[in-house]
Amino acid sequence: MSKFSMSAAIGGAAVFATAIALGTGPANAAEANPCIGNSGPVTGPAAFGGKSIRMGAEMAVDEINAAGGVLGKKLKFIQYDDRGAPPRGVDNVRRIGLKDNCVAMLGGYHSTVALAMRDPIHEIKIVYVGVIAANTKVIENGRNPNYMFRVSAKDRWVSKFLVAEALKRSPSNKVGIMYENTGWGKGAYPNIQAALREQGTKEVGAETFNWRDTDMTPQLIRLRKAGAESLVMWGLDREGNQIMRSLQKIGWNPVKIGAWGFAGNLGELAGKLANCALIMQTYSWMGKLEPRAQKLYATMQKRYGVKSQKDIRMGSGVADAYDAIHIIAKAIKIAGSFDRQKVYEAMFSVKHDGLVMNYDPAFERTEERHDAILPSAYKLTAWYNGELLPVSQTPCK
Amino acid sequence: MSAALQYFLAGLGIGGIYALVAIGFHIMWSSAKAVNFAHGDTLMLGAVLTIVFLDHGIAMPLAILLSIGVAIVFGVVLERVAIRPFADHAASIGWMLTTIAIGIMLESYATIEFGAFARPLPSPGVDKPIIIFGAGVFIQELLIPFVAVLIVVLLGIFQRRTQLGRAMRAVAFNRVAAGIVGINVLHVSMFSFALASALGGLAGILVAPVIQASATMGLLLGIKGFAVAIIGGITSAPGVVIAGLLYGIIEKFVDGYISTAAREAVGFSLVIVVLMLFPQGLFGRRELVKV
Amino acid sequence: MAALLEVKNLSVTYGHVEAVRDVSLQVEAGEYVSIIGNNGAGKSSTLKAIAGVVKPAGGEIVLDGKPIAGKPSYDVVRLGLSMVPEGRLIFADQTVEDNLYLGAYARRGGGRSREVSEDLERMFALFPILKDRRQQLAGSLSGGEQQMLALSRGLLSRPRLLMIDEMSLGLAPRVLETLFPVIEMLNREGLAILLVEQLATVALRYAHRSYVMEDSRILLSGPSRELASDERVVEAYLGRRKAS
Amino acid sequence: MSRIARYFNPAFVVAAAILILALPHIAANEYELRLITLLLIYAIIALGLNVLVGLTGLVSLGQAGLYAIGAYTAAILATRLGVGLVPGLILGMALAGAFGVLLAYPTVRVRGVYLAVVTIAFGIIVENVAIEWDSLTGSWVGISNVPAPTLLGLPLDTNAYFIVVGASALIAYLVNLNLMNSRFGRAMRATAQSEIASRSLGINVAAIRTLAFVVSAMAAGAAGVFYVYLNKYISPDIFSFTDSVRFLLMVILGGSGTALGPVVGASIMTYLPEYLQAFGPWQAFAYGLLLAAVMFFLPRGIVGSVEHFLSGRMAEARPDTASEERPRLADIVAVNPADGSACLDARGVSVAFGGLVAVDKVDETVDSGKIHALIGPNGAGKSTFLNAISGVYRADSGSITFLGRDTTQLNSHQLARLGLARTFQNTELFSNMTVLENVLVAFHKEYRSNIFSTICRLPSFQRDERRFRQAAMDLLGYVGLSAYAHEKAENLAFGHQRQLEIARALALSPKLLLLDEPAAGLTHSEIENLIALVRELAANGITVLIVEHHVELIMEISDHVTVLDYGELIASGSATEVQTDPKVIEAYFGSQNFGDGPAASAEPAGGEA
Repeated sequence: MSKFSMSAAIGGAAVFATAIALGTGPANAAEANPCIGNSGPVTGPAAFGGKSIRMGAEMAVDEINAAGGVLGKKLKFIQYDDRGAPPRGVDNVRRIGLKDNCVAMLGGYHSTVALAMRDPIHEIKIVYVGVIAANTKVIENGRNPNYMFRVSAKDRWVSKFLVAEALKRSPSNKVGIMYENTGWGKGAYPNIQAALREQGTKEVGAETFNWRDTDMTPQLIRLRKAGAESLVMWGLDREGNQIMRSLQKIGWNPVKIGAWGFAGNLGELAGKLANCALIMQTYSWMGKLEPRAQKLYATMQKRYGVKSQKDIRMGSGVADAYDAIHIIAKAIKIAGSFDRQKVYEAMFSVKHDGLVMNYDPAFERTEERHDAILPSAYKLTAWYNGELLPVSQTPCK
Repeated sequence: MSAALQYFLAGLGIGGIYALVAIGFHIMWSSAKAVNFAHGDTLMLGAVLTIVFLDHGIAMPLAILLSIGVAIVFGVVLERVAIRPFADHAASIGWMLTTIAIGIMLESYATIEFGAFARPLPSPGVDKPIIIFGAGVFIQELLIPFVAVLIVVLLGIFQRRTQLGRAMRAVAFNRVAAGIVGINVLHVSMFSFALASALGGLAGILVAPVIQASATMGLLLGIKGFAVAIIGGITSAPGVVIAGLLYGIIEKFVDGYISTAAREAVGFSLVIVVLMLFPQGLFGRRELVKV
Repeated sequence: MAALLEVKNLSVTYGHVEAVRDVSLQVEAGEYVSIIGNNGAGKSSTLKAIAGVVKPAGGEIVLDGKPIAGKPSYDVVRLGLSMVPEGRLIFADQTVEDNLYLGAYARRGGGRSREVSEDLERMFALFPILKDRRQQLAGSLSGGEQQMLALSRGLLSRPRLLMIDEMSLGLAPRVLETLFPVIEMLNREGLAILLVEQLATVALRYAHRSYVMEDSRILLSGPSRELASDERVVEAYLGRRKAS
Repeated sequence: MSRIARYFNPAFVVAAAILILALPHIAANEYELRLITLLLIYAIIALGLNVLVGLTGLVSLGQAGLYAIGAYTAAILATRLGVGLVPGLILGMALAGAFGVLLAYPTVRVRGVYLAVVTIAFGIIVENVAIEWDSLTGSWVGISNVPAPTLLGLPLDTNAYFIVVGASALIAYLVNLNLMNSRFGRAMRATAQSEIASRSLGINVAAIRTLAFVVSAMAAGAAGVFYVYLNKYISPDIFSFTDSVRFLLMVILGGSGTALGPVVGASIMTYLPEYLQAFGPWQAFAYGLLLAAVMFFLPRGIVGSVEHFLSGRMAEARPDTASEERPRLADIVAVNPADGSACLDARGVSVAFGGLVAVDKVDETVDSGKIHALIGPNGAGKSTFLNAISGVYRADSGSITFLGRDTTQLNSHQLARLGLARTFQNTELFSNMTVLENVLVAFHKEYRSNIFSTICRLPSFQRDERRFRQAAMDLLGYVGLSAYAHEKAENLAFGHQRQLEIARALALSPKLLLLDEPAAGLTHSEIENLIALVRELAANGITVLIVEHHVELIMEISDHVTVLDYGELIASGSATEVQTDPKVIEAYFGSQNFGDGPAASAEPAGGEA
C-alpha cells in the first residue's frame, strides 16, 4: 500500500507538471446577466450597513422593474455577506463576477473591504459603484481604465470640509486628531494631515483608538497637553460615545467635529454629552422630506419594518445605493447591452437627478471625478439632545 | 501624576469588569470542572434584555430582575444540554465547542433582534464624573470593582455560613465525598451555573452604562475574563478578582505609557508568561493528578 | 425478621475487571459485622456499591425492605445508611465544624437545627479533641483526628447502619486503641456497623460476625470467634499452604 | 488505525490525482475552481491540525495565528522582494514551524483548558501584531497586489495554480497518512492516551508533542502561503479566533484522528458559507447550530462515525487463527544471561507528599536474574517505591543505582531506554490502539529510520517496519495473543490486557521488569499462567521486581521478599523467613494487643483528600 501511494504521488507530480505546461484558461462570457451584485456586512456588528444598502438598492430595482426593466429584462439585486472581512469581500467579487456573471456591483460598508476589492474588480473588469465606504484610495487608485466608481463621500473631500470647519472654530489653529485604528480611520489620517497642510498648519497631535475601547482618557490627556482646541474625529458611534464620556471625565470640552460614522446613534448613547458634536453627512432622513423621499420612506415603513425616521441607520447609505442603482440602469440603457465593457464606457455619459443631488454628469474621465457626490452636497449637522439636526436648527456654532 | 492616577482609576473600572466575568468562570469551574465559553454572552444577555424590557415600559428594578432571571435560565439549560453530556470528555473539546456554538447562536440572534448598534443603559452612576486629584472617574466605574470585591466577600461568607455554600465547596473539593454525605452533586453543579449566570447577568447590567450594551459585547469580554480567571488561578475566587483588577490596570498603563496599539499583544503575552511560570495560575490550588 | 441490609449476588466490574463476584451478605439491625480480607480482595468495592458510590453490575441490595442497588450515594444516605470512606475523604479546606454540618446535609432541613447542634455536642463529647479544633481547617488535623472527624461526620446523618472502610489505614495502633472502643460503644447503643478491615485480628475481636473475602468472592463467613481460629483465615492472609 | 484509509487508500490517491487534473476542465467557471482551491488549502490546514488534535490529543484554538504567519511571510516576501512560490513556501513553513516549537513548549507544563488559553492567547497576539505592525503588514488594509505565483520562474495561471495546490494537498494527505501509520503516529496516539505509559516505554513525550506542533504549524503555514497566492490579498480579518474555531471544527466534523476526516470537514466548511448566504442575517446562527449539532450527534465526526460503524461489522468477521508454535523469547528481544550482580540498588530512598512520608529511607537490592517481591499492607508505600525507582516520582533523598549507573535523577523515559520496563497497577494500555500497535509503540526507540524516510516511505523505513512488526507479532505469539493482533486493546478480556502489558514491556528488551500487582483481577488459571511466565522471564535472565498483594503467588515464585509497612522496610529475606516474622504477621493481621503494635511511628498528618 505504502509503496503504491508513493508511486502514485510521483506519478501525480509528473502528470501535473505536464498539465501546467498545457495550462488553459476558461473562456469569458461576452454578455453579463441582468443582475447587480453587492458584498456588504449582512451579519456582525455592521449588519445595519448591509441592510441600508439592500433597502436602497431593492427600492430602486423595484421602481425600474415596475417601469419595464432595462433593455426588456428585469434587474436583479444579489447581496452576499462579507462580515466586514476584506478576504470575504474579495471572494464575493469573484462570485458576483465569475459565477453570477453580473453586469455591475455595489460596494459595501467597510473601506478595508473596498480597498481589497480593487484587484479582483480590475481582474474581472466589472463596474463597481461604492455607496458607503469613503476611503479616498478606493477610487483614486492609479489604475487606467479604472472600474471603481462611487456615489458616496470621499474622505479627502470630507477631510477638507471638516478641517475647514474645525479651523473656523479654533482661535489659534490648534487641531487634534482622533481616529479609529481601522482601514477607514488609517486611510483618512493622511487626508486630514494634507487638508491641514493646505490651510498652512499641522495637527498638534494624533491619537488612535480601537473598536470596543471603553476608555479614551490616555489619548485625550495627551491631546489636551498638546494644546488642541478642536478635535477632528474619525470613528463610529460606540467609540464616539466613549470619547464624549472620557472628555467629561478629564473635564475638557474642545470643539468636536466628526465624519459620518458618528451619524448613527451617538446622541442616544451619549445623550447631552454629544450636544454640539458636529457631523458631516451626504443625506438626512430627518426633518421634512421632499415628496420622492417621502414615498421611499413610506416603502421602508411598509416593507422593512422601519418605525420612525430615527430608525433608518446609515441613512446616507440608503440614499446613495438608491441613486447608484438608477445610475447603473441608465448606463446599461445608454450602452444598449449587458456587455460589461460597454456599460463601463457608458458610465461617463449618465446624467441623473438623484435623491442626494443632481448628477450632471455623474462621472468624468478623471480619477478624482469617479466620485459622483461633490463636496457642495455635503451637509454639516449637529447632535442636539439626541437628534442630529442641521446646525442652523440648533444653538450650536 | 494625575495622568497616572487617571490610568489607575480607569484600569480599575475595566479590571472590575474582567473580575466580574472571571468570578463566574471560577464558580462554574469549581463545581463542574468545565465552564461556559459563552459566559461573555451571559453578560450581553443581562445588559441587552434590560434595555429591551425598559423599551417595553417595564420599570428598571423589575427589568433588572427579569433579565437576571433569564440569564439564570440560560445558565441552567446550558449546563444541562451543553456541558453535562460532555463533562467526561478528556480533552475537553466537547464542552468548549458546544458552548462556543451556543454563544455564536445567541450573539447572532441578539444581533438580529436587538440590532447591531450599541445602546446605552441609563444609570445615575454615569451622569457625572467625580474628580479625584485631577483624575475623573464615573461612580459606576468605581462601583464595578467594588461589586466584584463585594461578591467575592459575600461568596466567601455564603460558602462558609450556609449549608448550600458548604456543599458547593465540598463538591469542588471531592465529588465522591460530597456524594456520601448526601449532597446531590448534579444539583449543586446546576446551582453553580445558575449562580454564575446570575452574576454574569448582573455584571452585564453593571457594565452596560459604561461600555454600552450591544449584541457583540460578549465575545472579547468572555475571552479576556477566562484568560484572567486562568492566570489568577481558577480555583481561587479572590485570586481571579485580584488578577482581573491587575489586568485592567496593566492594560491602561500600557495604553497610557506605551501605546494603545500594543495593549492586546502585551496583555496576552503576559497571560502566556504567567501560565508558564505558574501552571496553576497565580493563586490557584494544584489540581491533584493521581498516577 | 428481615435483615436491615440484605445483599444478594452483588457483582461490581471496572471495565473488564470483576472486583466483586456474586457476593451475598446481610447485616441485622444492631449487629456488628466485619468484612476482612487482603488488599484487593474486593472489600472496599463491595462497600462502595452498597453506598452507591459505584454502580453495581448485578445483584440486589435491600435496605430495610427497600431496594437501593444503583441509587446514587446522596439518596442512599437519606435512607439511613452512612459510609466512612477509605482514606477518610474529609473536606480538608473547610473547618472541622463545617465538615460536621455537612455530615448533617442529608437530614431533613439539612442545616443548623437545634437537633443538629445537639448531635454536634455529642460528637464533641465522644472526641473532645474535635471540640478544641472546631474552627481549624480539617486538613490541618493529624491522621487520627481526621478519622475521628470522618466518623463523626458519618454519624451526623443519624444512620441506622454505619459502614466504615479501612479505618486502620495509615493510623498508629495507639490511635486505633481509642477508635475501636468508641465504635463498639455506638454499636451497643443500637447502631448497626459494617466494618471493612484489613487488620483481621482487630476486626474479629469486635465484630459479632465476619465475612472473609478473597479474590473478589466471599470465602468464609461465620461468628468472629470461630473464624479467628480457622486455619483458612491465616492462609488467606499469608498464603501459607499446607505442604501438598 | 483508520480502516477506511487502509482499504481505500490506493484507490483514493489515484482517484484524487485524476480528479485534480480533470477539475480545471470540468469546473463550471473560474469561481468554482477557486472555491475548490480554497477547499484544498483548508484541507491542508485541517490535515495538519489533525496530527495535533486527532493523534496527539492536544487542542489548539490558535491555529489561525500560524496560518497568518505563513500568509504574511509569503505576502511580504512576494510584494517586497518578488520572491516566488517555492521560496515563500519554504520560509513560510519554516517560520510557522518555529512558532510551533514555541507553542509546544508550554505543553510540558500545562494541558487541557490551560493549553487552550495559551493557544487562544497566541492567536490573539498574532492578530494584534498583524494589525499594529503597520509598516510590515499594512494593518487593517492588509497586503494587496500580490503578484501571480511563479513556479521555477514560470508564472502559474488559475488552472496551473489549482494543480499545484491540489498536488500539495495530496502530499499533505499522504504525509498525514504515513505519519499516522508509523512509529511517530503511534507514539503520538500513545501519549494522548497515557502519558505515563508512553514514558515508561522510552518515549520522550515532550519531543513527540513538539513534533506534532511543528507538523501542524508547518501545514498551517503552507496553507497560509497558498491562500495568499489564491486570494492575492490578505488582512487580519481572516486570522481571528473565530477562524481558529472553524479550523478545529473542520477536523472534528470530518472525524479527528482519521486521515480522510479533515478533508471531508474542510470540504463541508468551504461550501457551507456559500449555502448559508441564503439565510441572510441568520447565517451566523445557522453556523452555530451546525457546530452544536455536530458535537451532539456526530462527536466522532462523519468519517469517524462511518469507520466506527464499519469496524463494528468487521470485528465480527475476525478469523480466530489458532496460535502455532510458541517462539522463544531470546529469538525476539535481546536477553542477557544473569551474572548474579546487583541489578538495582536503592539506598535510603524517601518519598514524601506534602508532609506525608510515603516511603521512608528504604534500602533495597535486586540481584539480576532473580524474582524479587515487595509486599505490605494497603498504603505501605509499595507503589510509591516502584514509581520512585522507575522515575515517575523523584526520590526526595537517597540514591538509586541501576546496572551500576546512578539513575536517581533520570526520567522514566530515560530509564526505559536503559532497560527498565514496567507494568501498571491499573493497566495503562493504549486502549484505542490495536494490540499489535501497543507493542509496536515500545519499539519506538529501536527504529533507525528518521522522520523523513518515514514520511517518504523509504526503504530504511520499510526495513524497520517489517522487522519490528515481525518482532511484535512474535512477542504476541510468545504471550499467546497472536489471534488478537488487530483487535483494539480495549476489547480484550482483562487477563489478556495484563498479558499484553507484559508483552509491551518485554519489547524494551528489559534488564529489569517491574510488575505492579500483575495478578489483580485475574482468575486462578490466569494466575497460574502468570506464574509460569514470570519464572520463564527470570530464566531468560530478566530480573523481576514484583509488587503484589496476592501473597500466595508471591510466596510461590519469589527468591526474595521485602516487606514494607508505613513506608518503612520491616522485613527482608526468603519467603519462609518473612512468613514467620512476627512483625510481618502483625502488620497484616493487626496485633492481638494494641499496645504491642509497631513502634508508634510518626503519625501521618495532613492527609490528602
